[in-house]
Amino acid sequence: MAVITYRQALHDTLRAELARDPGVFLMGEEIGVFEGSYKITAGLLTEFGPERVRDTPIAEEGFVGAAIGAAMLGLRPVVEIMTINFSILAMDQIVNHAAKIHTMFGGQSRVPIVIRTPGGGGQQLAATHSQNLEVWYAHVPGLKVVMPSTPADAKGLLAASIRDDDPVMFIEHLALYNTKGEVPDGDYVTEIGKAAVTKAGTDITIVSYSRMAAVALDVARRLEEDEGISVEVVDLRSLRPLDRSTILQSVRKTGKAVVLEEDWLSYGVGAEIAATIQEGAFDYLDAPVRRVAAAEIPLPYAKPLELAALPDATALLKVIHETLDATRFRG
Amino acid sequence: MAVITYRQALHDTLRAELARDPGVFLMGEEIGVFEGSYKITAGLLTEFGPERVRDTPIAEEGFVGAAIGAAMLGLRPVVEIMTINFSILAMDQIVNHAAKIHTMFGGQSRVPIVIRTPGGGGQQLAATHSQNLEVWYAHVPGLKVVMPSTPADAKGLLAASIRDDDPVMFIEHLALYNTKGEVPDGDYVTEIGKAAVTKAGTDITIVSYSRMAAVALDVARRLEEDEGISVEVVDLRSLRPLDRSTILQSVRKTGKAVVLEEDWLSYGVGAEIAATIQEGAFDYLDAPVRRVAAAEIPLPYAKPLELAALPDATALLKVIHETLDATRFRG
Amino acid sequence: MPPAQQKTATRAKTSTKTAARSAFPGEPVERLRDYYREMQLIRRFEERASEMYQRAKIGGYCHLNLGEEATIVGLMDALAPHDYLFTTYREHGYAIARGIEPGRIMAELFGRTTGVSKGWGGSMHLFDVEARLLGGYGIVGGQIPPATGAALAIAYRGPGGPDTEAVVCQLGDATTNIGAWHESLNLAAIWRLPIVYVVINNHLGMGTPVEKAAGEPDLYKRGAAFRMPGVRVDGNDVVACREAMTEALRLAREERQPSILEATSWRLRGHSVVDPAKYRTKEEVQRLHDLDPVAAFRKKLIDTGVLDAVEAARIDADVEVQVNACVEFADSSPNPSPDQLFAHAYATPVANAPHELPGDPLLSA
Amino acid sequence: MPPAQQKTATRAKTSTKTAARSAFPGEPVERLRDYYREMQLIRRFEERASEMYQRAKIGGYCHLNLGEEATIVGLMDALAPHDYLFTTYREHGYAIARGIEPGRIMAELFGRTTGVSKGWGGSMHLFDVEARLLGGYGIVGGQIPPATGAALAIAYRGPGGPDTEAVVCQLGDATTNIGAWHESLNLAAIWRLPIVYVVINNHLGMGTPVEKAAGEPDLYKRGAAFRMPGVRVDGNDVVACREAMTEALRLAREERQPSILEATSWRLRGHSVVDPAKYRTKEEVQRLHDLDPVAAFRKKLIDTGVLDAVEAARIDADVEVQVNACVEFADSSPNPSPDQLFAHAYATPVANAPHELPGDPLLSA
Ligand SMILES: Cc1ncc(C[n+]2csc(CCOP(=O)(O)OP(=O)(O)O)c2C)c(N)n1
Ligand SMILES: Cc1ncc(C[n+]2csc(CCOP(=O)(O)OP(=O)(O)O)c2C)c(N)n1
Ligand SMILES: [Mg+2]
Ligand SMILES: [Mg+2]
Repeated sequence: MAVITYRQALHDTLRAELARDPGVFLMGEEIGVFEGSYKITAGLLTEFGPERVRDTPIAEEGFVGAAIGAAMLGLRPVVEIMTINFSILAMDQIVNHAAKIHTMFGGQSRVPIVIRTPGGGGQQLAATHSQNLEVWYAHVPGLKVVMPSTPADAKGLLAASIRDDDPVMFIEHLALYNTKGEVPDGDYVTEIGKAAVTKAGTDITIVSYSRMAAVALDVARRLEEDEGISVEVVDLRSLRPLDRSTILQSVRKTGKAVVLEEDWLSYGVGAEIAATIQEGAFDYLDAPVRRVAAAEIPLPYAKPLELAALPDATALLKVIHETLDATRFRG
Repeated sequence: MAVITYRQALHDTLRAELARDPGVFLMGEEIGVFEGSYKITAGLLTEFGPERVRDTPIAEEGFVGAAIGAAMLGLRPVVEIMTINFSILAMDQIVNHAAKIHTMFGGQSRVPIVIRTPGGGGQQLAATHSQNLEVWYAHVPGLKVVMPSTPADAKGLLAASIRDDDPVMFIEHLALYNTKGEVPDGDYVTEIGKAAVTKAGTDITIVSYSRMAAVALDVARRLEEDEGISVEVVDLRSLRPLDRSTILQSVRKTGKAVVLEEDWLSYGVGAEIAATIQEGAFDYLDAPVRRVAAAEIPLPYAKPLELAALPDATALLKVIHETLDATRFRG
Repeated sequence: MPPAQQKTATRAKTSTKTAARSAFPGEPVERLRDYYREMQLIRRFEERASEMYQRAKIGGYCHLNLGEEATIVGLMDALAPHDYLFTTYREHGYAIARGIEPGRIMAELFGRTTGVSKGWGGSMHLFDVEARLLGGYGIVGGQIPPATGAALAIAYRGPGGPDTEAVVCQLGDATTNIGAWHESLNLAAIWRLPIVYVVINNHLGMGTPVEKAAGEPDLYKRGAAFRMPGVRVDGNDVVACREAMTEALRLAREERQPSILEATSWRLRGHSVVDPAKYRTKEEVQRLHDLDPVAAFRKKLIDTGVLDAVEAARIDADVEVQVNACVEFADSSPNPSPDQLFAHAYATPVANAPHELPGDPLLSA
Repeated sequence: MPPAQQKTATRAKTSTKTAARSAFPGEPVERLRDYYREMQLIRRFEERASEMYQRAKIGGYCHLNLGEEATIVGLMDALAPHDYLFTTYREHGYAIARGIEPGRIMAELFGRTTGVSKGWGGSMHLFDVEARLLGGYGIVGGQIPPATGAALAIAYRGPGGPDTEAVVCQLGDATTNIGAWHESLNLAAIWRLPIVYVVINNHLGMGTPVEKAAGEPDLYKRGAAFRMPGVRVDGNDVVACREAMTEALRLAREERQPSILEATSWRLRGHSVVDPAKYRTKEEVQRLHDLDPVAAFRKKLIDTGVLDAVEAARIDADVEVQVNACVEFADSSPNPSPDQLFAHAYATPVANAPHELPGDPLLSA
């Protein structure tokens, strides 16, 4: 086990998959000569050449669609869309084509494509460059949607996504690239469609994913140390398919749940989690499932406004305490 | 009060608004010479001329964006996108531009644009032409999203949307165009952001919107007549903003709720409704909030498969009974 | 080659060859007759489809190739079996011309399990792996990026040459105004991909004429923004269409030079079977009737002695029998059963994949 | 016209006019000095912005106009006050050249309430109603359809003429490969809209050269797909830029003929302030240094006697004072307060509009 960054884990996995399978190739804006906006592909052009590390013009709809066609002929394109905000321009190809082709043609074709793209706010990139749009993709049958929160899952889920024969939205987070963690050596694949209990606990469950899952884990540890509250943390990892049983198992044990998500509250990922819990663990719930999410406003540039709009540890702590108090819980 | 179709109500309102305000104009594919794919704009080209009833090339991103620019200069474009499935191609202009411009520029600009587009399945239009994507738009701050289920609301909400200074997604339903209902004469405006209780009841609440709200109302009446069960029906009408208090008021009274929606279950509109209810009416709920939604699969063409995938009155009845039984309710 | 064609190939008569030779230099009479038979087959298939739609055997949207028969037969005859084809939703004729058993196409329109897409796609979404028809697509412009990507896959696998694969991407005139077209042509140009973009210019979108929608109505010139060559051909001339496509494919295969091929024709009926085309004048309708490419080709073959009236009538009768058989095959084929709803959900099985029906509880076993 | 310019306008000396006249036929020396002052102002503003970014006074993305000063000053001088301007995220210089008080621009970069967008937009999203700068936009190509629509609104309101409004839509070379560009140009062409698409060809996307990204690297020719005329001008020649834009605007105003104007220049630094531009060779960097349009123009003005070294130095000193004032103004301006988070949520108030902060219960009062 080596301790490396989330960025390094992604880079190493791309490199390993390129070496393993000649049908795997990378496509995207500025991933070659420029080495990627966030340097995930640094050095790969030199190592694998322009056919396999292909710089594209700025044409998201065009090159994502091209990757789909290449995948239909049996190649395994791994596309980088610079940020999820730009994936909107490729959405017709992703949703009306990649997600439909296998089913709509009666199973005759497969679309083994991976779309890597980072989301997330908090870097003062303002309203159009800070969005968390994963719930849109999570809603679409035919897609698989994964969002690793640790370097290990970044490696394991990326390998699984590249080897999967369905279109996978592999959603990263700008603020995770420099985070570090232990990563298993060698070939390491994480099953798509399974959530992870990243910390066991008995008093309350926090359900989260991506960067917020890291925040949740941190808060959980603090609560245990400082206040002796035993918090269980569920990291969804996969939004489609959604691992409902792992969530419900945890809440049936703790009887209380809070969702921490970075997207906008209404119709966000947390809505599905809360809806799932109240249906699947109704008789076990001691208090309503609360959601800690972003304020519903296009994210402002100015730092004080951005900070006010985004969820954080403080807001999570507040809601955990309110939830415990609602059940007259004494830690 | 005249009894007219949903189509007629839309047509008459567009005509009235064109006559009322010279700044209002229509744009879209085949809305003029062809009179609209669904004939909502029939006759308007002849009456108002090509400047105000403007046929566009097939370029959703381009002409929706053009409408946004025209709106920034003070005009009030009403854009028709032939079906919501094609709105995906304009999504960058809708979400990254129309929804952001007012807030991102510190309130200096307004985007009074209405985007009319029908969604819905059930006509054997297959996977790419039968989607219900409203939840994507409902998730986006800066937009207003309305979905009338009756001819009266079609009139009242369309007038309100055209006179509103924010971008409004006005989502219609293919299967509603020929439905009839009473429509108030003269100038009639329905407030955006308010749900309607279309039938009062005391035993259980059905929350729905668009075509499914009509199905819900029908089922509610039958249950009352046939089984003496008193069902309250809440028609959301507006998905953003969402009228949570009207939903909660109803459920606090009935203690039970079922959501009927035509979109895919996971991360659909119903998820937010269920999440809202369990948080806002937790102590009043006698049973979990169940959701009746579409099967999570790209919609097949063949009729037997399409029927199996879409929610209907039978599925709703089943879930209502299961919910009542769960609370040992005797009608 | 469709079974339909092989049949007549044997019936050639040398006596007629001379007259034919002058009208159709270098064309074997058998081939000309096969062209006629295939054009007639597409014509009658589409007319029966329209009938079946009226009788509610077919649902959804249904777009016909009426008026495009010569274009389709000519263009498709230039493709090698290993070439890939991507089309729009107006593709029944292309599927027939690619040699797919017409009964399986009609069955798809009927939504039956014996259909080319097993009833999942319907009229707009015909797909067949063996025929390398990689799909009809209903989103305008949607097929263009994937077709371009298929060409990228071919280029990824090796250099060009006379026997290499190529991609043909068919689209309509009004589709040249959408962004995906521009982005795709640019990719094909800078990456030198083996693809031919065939623009079927039937002069209308749904009701919008080309010159009202396109800043450059000479559509074959629109490749100028990418230094991509283009040619225009008379879509009512089956031989000219084949020749033009043959050259475009040669460019794609041997020089990896993508190009635009515009074929002009006239849509004989409405945009889809439900469109009465009220926006057309009586004169226009009459003019179109006179331009009917199938009738014109039939007459020319008889005038030049390639066919005599009896043979022509026999071909028509054979086609009639064949199309009736298609309808019977389709109508007697089974409907997919609801329990198959999730049969094609994912290519790679995955944990927790949803399989609930409307009204099922979450996590139904 | 920016206050910066008026100041020097008074200082003209007739003695220098003759020499200047030969080098800059017909150009009043005052104007040439004003051009230099404004180019220098943009230069120093950008250099200070870069500094402030390093000192964390500015966040997010920050793209500079270094190397594009002559282009911006020349192009913008051709606009009438009633013309509308839409730009990319690389727009500080345009805002300055439109006459917006530079302090308000720096304040926006600092995210302060006194900024042109009240701190909501930042570097990529400058907006000012009075100056008719209708926004900098961060989505590549995103500004093109709205700019086209602004031109549609002008056309909707009345016929063209010498004094009518027009729209200028600025974009980068790499942006000519995106679909929104194609769709918008087509709309402008078929509807004959009063707009000029100015392509700032700085020869690079982020690190990708034009010829690797564009099938037709002569970008001014890409209007061919819409029968739209285009011209290319040397972006380092301030007077040539003004002249070319003046003619393009005349076409737009008087003939309602949209057109493309390509201005070539060289990006002197990285794509944004955080890009070290490793992909550039030492030679390349040196070559760019020699091409610096501000230094070149300064030298030419001195060589031709439009400026003497003392005056030039005085202008530089004035600009230094002005830019320092910008930074002070920005730094001493207030930050927006969090309770203003929903101040600009909707233009028309609406029932049940969300106003919860993270962690608030639903329906917080
Ligand atoms: C993105 C998108 N926009 C609009 C439509 C609706 N539509 C279907 S066909 C069509 C006209 C296409 O005309 P053309 O490209 O000339 O092809 P033709 O139908 O004439 O063969 C339109 C507007 C669609 N299917 N997809
Ligand atoms: C739709 C979209 N795709 C990608 C990006 C990321 N991006 C920002 S600027 C840029 C390069 C643009 O180059 P060019 O158009 O030449 O303008 P320049 O930066 O050179 O002024 C890219 C790829 C974006 N902002 N939007
Ligand atoms: Mg056409
Ligand atoms: Mg550039």
